[in-house]
Amino acid sequence: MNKLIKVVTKDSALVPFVAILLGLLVGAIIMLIGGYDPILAYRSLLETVFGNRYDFGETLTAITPVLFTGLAVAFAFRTGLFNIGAEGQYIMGMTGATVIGVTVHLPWYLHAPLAVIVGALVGGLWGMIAGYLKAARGVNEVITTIMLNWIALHLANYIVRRFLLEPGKGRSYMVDDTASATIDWLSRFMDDARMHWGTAFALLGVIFFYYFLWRTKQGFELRVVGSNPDAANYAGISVNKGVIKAMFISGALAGLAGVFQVLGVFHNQVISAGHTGHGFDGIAVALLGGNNPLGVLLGAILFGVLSYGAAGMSFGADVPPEIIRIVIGSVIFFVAAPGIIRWLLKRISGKKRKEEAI
Amino acid sequence: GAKNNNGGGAASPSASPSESPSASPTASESASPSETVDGKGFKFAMVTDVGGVNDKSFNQSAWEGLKTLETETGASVKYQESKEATNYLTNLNKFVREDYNLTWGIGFLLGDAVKDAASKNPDAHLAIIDSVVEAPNVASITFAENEGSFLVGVVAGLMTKSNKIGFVGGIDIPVIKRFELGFVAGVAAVNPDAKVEINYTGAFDKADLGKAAAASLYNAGADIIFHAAGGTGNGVFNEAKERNKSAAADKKVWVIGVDKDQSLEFGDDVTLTSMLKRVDKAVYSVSRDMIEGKFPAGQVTTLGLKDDAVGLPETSKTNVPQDVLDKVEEYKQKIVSGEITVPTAQ
Amino acid sequence: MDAATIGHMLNTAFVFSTALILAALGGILSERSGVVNIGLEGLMTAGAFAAAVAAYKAQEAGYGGASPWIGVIAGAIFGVLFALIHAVATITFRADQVVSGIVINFIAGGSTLYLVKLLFEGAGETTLVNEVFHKVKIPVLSDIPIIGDGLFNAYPTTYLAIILVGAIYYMLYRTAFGLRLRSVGEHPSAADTVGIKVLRMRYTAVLLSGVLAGIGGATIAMTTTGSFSHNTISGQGFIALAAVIFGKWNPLGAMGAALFFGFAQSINNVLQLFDFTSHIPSEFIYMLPYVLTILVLVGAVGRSRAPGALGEPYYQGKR
Amino acid sequence: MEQAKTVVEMRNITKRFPGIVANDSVNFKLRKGEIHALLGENGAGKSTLMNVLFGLYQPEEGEIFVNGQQVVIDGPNKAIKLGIGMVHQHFKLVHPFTVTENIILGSEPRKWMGLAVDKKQAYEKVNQLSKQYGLNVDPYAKIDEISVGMQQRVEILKTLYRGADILIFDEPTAVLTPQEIGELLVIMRNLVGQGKSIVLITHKLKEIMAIADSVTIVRRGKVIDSLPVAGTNPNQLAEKMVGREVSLKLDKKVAVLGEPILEVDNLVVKGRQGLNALNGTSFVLRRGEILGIAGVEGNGQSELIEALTGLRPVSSGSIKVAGADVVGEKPRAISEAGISLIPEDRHKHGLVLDFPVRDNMVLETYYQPQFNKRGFLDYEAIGKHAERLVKDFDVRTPSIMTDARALSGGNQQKAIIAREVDKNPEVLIAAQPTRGLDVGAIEFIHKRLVEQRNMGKAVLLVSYELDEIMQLSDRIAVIYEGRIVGEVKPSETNDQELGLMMTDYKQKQGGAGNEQAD
Ligand SMILES: Nc1ncnc2c1ncn2[C@@H]1O[C@H](COP(=O)(O)OP(=O)(O)OP(=O)(O)O)[C@@H](O)[C@H]1O
Ligand SMILES: Nc1ncnc2c1ncn2[C@@H]1O[C@H](COP(=O)(O)OP(=O)(O)OP(=O)(O)O)[C@@H](O)[C@H]1O
Ligand SMILES: [Mg+2]
Ligand SMILES: [Mg+2]
Repeated sequence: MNKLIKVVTKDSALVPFVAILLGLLVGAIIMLIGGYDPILAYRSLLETVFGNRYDFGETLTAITPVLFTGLAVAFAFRTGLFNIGAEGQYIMGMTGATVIGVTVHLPWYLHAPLAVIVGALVGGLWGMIAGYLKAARGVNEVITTIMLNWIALHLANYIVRRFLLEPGKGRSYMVDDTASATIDWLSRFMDDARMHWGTAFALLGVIFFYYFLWRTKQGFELRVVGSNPDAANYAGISVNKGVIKAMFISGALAGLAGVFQVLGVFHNQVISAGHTGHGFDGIAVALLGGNNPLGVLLGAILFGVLSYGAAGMSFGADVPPEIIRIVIGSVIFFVAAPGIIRWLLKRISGKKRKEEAI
Repeated sequence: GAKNNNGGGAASPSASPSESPSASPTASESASPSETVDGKGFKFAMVTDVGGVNDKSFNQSAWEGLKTLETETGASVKYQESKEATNYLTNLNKFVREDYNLTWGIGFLLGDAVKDAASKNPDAHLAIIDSVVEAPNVASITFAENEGSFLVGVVAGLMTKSNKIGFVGGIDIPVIKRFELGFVAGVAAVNPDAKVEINYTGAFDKADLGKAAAASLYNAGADIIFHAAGGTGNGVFNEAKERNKSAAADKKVWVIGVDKDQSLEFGDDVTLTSMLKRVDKAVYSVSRDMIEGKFPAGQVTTLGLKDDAVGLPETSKTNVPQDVLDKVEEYKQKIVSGEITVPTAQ
Repeated sequence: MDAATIGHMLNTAFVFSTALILAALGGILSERSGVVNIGLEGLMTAGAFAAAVAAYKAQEAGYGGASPWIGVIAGAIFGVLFALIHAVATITFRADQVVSGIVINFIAGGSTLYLVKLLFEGAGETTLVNEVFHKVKIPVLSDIPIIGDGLFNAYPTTYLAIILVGAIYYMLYRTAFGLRLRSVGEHPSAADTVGIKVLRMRYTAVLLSGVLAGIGGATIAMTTTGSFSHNTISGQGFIALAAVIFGKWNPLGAMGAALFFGFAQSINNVLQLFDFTSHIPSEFIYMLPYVLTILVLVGAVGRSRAPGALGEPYYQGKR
Repeated sequence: MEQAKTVVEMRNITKRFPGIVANDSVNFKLRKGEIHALLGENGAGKSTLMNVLFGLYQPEEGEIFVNGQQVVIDGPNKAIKLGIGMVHQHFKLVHPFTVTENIILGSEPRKWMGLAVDKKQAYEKVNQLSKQYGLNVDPYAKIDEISVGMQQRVEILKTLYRGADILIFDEPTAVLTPQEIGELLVIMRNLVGQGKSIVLITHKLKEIMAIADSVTIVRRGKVIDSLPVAGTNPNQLAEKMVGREVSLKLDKKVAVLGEPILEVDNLVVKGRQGLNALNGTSFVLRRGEILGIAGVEGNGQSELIEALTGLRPVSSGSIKVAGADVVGEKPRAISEAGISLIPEDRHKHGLVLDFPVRDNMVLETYYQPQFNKRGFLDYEAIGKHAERLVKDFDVRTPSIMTDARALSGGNQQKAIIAREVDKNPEVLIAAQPTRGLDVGAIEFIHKRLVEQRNMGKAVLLVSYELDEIMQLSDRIAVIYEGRIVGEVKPSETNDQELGLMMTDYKQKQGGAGNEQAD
């Protein structure tokens, strides 16, 4: 993973920029092959996102969950853990918030915070299972988090169906208004877009990520554990505790994504047939951002803009929105393999340097 | 705050469980207008759930309804696919904000989104399939799947040789429960000795689970399976086909399809009949009502046997003997007249 | 539970497991050579897509029973194409292997659906193929109680998968090629100093993983779905990856893990047939395979040891 | 050595790495049947030159002649074909493989039309070679299970199996015990006796004097001199190598002993395999002394270090630091009780290579008040601290923000020593503190250890190098199979006696279970 961390920091800021351009270029070429007009498509995409207040607000709402899950995955990466389970932690966080939102009745200043805290805790605990199994039993977290994603899906469905179901609807009761995390004045300002506090919390998450890992003792410990667990042991830092702690924090971040989808966007939880994909998208966002908090923020913005804009692209230019996944994939690819970009740049500029190319 | 519904992203359920790919009876055949209406200048739109407009299921069916409307009346029509649950509301709003005359939300997953769009835009008109939205500017269309399922239950009850019948459901949610309860009641009405084994796979999109579920049901002695499981049902068909390849004639197994005439897709060597659900017809006729100024705003329309919105396809006669079809017709009359009340899910 | 039921569960387990086994074998080859392959999901997607399209075209062109085989070959080819991206990125350009794998998943998911829409006039799913694989009974053996139905009444692809497990096991542990492949994944510079072409070896392994995972995806299209849509492959690649690790990077172990998983899945359906299970919420039955997998992992002693150089790009002079 | 034929000649070899000329127009000649030593500081370019000869690096300039023919060695394959074999500084062995598998890798005997590896033939061949050269390895053993010395023999066998006549040994003795070194020297003579020619890279002047025929000295990528060993001496060599006078003899004041600070009593500790690695180890360490633990690798040294620092659970017995029992305490508590450790493996245990030097300097103290401000790490204070250590301990690094990975081995080691010494411990445990370092670096580190002792601290030196033990220790405890089997003063013993105690203590009078101190 070390290489990954350096990708963004080591190479010039040019690389991500060129990567985005190249990714868009790949998308354009594929559109041309399919007989679509890439210029029209990208213009529709941008118009959709920046065209009016409503869509811009909704784009922010689309960025929020992947920013959370991106931070979650990146946080675990920093501690040397590959958390494929953000999806399950997202679902569990969502469920925790729904349970509180539906079954508990409190004034707003208690209700919403309680729902947020419980959701984050439940997500964190769900992540901690994988951390504990790794620490105590040496079970590879990649497997356990994959399995826990499925378990979370079915467990959440059970909880919704058994305890929270609104008759006749395939979903829970609506959460109480007191648990809502919407920002009504901002929504009105944004022409009824679903603005909620989650976006602000996600930004706080970025700051937390940075301060916690680089400025606190515990963060220092987690980074040592992630970078060299043997040295951590020798330095008197408990690797096992670090693993569990990191998975808890990672899970809580992913859980918050789910929390705010319920409290800020949907206000209920459906019996779900499959995964939403926000957790998996978080992996992509983390990688796009080189596991740097700022990078993750930029990655989430890019991801959110492209995903939300994709709808407009198919609306305005009839381009299948799947193309956007190819574009995002290509961008990550070029970010991760800066060698390709340098190689390409060299080809283009025609200069041949004597040193080893890559 | 804004209300919406958060179904699964890449893999969310369609309320309507079939995704059988094939050319089903086109809307123009069945939903043909009695008199011509001029719809020029009218704009209609629909927003799909995450299944997409070519899901070969109810989204597609709805789109066919709109396209027929376009041909018949000259109205302009458009659709927007939803990639994930958060898009439901934004997509609906896209049309509402462009002053479309009527915007459809297809599928129960869009219920909350339609409600939200309607309350924020009281001048707009919206309609929803498979869900009830209480708003003065929304028309809600639901289907009495239990009635149609009752009839295919009658077929199954009369035609089973083993007295064991299977039901494969997607997820245990109210819509699917209606299929199950109607079907079980239909079987019981004509064949109290027959036992219906229920198997919910927990997914609408996992053909492998459907296949495995069908395999265990057939292995346990069932000879007919009714599926209400969307793409999962493809696995049920594949398992049946496979068994029939090698089985003796008297050991043949059957599948009862759902939503559309699935014999057109999977062939009539395995498809006994199907439980049709005419979303195209509903979309067409309500949209047409709008042009004619008869839009059922604020009303809930439940389409059942009496409207021919659910039931068996014509092709059933290939495999279902006439005496059975007569029985089906008999029960249909009883249900329409109210003599029999088919249980439904709550 | 009677013998027939158990035999039947075994049979179902194999249906589930076949694709997992094939993809896991691919994962093993790639990772044994030192290249993490988290892109199995994408490679399977590519394989399933290609198989559904090719078999459909073959069926249209009148190839009849050969169509599914043509599908499998197409699946292998497409798997290789996507694996090539992974190989170029990780081996030549030393991109992070995890990132590249995720990219493969992204691009495979997006581009196959895009192609489906182009090829099938906007449809989200390929047209159903009627010429798919059918189970083949092996005479005599299939009459053995329990295992007869369980093992010897299976799809040709299942037999293929089992044969490949044996073949790859043999290749890894008995042939010079296998020795070299493993050495490249354990200690590439050691391999380099005895004249083994590390990069070429890794390319071979990664491309082979594309072949195998592609075939794995193809088997799903050619046995269970008969078509390809966005959810034909939904998570199987990750389960296969889990089987690689669970099986300790050993073909036999991975096959065991895949079968275990398939078996846990088939218990699902059998359980629903009993009356006592009606009291158990169905969701708990759905969870069973995943819970069992974790429990077995927790119970299994010893951490699995990944190949020594897994995830590390190699270049000469690296220390 | 009479005028033997030249088997390798390297002319004007230049090899550059980004920012450095590792070999600057180097000329090198190897004659048949000789052992030719290559000497130089860390980073002088020795390994690079030999890697060029072995085809791992391509030189920018220069020519290579093998047996009089000009050749281009574009890869190890080509080198092997030319009869060149290399035993690398860091062994190139695949650990989960067996000895035989490692040896045959890349040129496997086949059967069944090339389909399968002919293991039987392989084992026989390995056995036969092993006998012929007196190497005595078990062809069936896994690399994981054999000692470092054995691993090296496997490396030698690998070259012989490929028919090498020209053998390159890169720092072969850095990792060996004195016994193993002795055996290796015998093996090398044996090889030369059978017509092989050998290049030997080493920092140990004693070995050069003992076995080499000629020596070539490199400094900063350039050849300083090439001369027959017969006409030189260690001091002269050291001076040529470093470019200044080096004192090979450490001057130490007489130890001023204080009260006991570390008391280890009857310690029993389980090893990795679950067997007892320490079997009732007892010793006492006083302030103001350096106690050297001598022993053959694998006799419980690692476990002793781990037990003392809280990294390994203790089955029974006691460890007292300044009178307080620390058994069962966490590593951090023990560190705070005054024990510091310079670990054996600097890359694995000592440093976080991807962290800047600055952060590595506070790896064990980051949580202490002086490095924190209002709950956050105070990077200003940490930076100042790191700058001071870098300066005091002459750690050569471009800046404190440079990643530890980029430092040379010697400077990495200096950084660790700076960190541990600065903790001002009561007891400093130094495990193999100079492994692989050149004489200049060794001199520096040794001085620092003695300085600690002179300040009244206690130093526990664990080393497999007898020279280091003899030179530094005030007292030597010999460890054998998890027990201290004897204690001697360096002035009252010699290599032979120590060597005997280390291998078979029973021949030494009354040493068993010795508990008395001093
Ligand atoms: N792969 C490499 N990439 C960049 N620079 C290198 C590389 N290998 C060696 N160098 C540089 O070349 C110089 C010579 O290194 P080399 O390993 O040959 O030294 P050495 O004489 O073998 O040292 P030591 O005694 O520590 O083994 C080093 O100072 C280092 O800066
Ligand atoms: N891959 C590399 N790229 C660039 N510089 C390198 C690389 N590897 C080593 N160096 C440089 O090599 C120099 C030290 O080389 P080297 O590792 O030979 O030291 P050493 O004393 O031999 O260490 P060791 O004890 O680990 O053998 C340092 O200046 C370092 O910057
Ligand atoms: Mg060297
Ligand atoms: Mg060195």
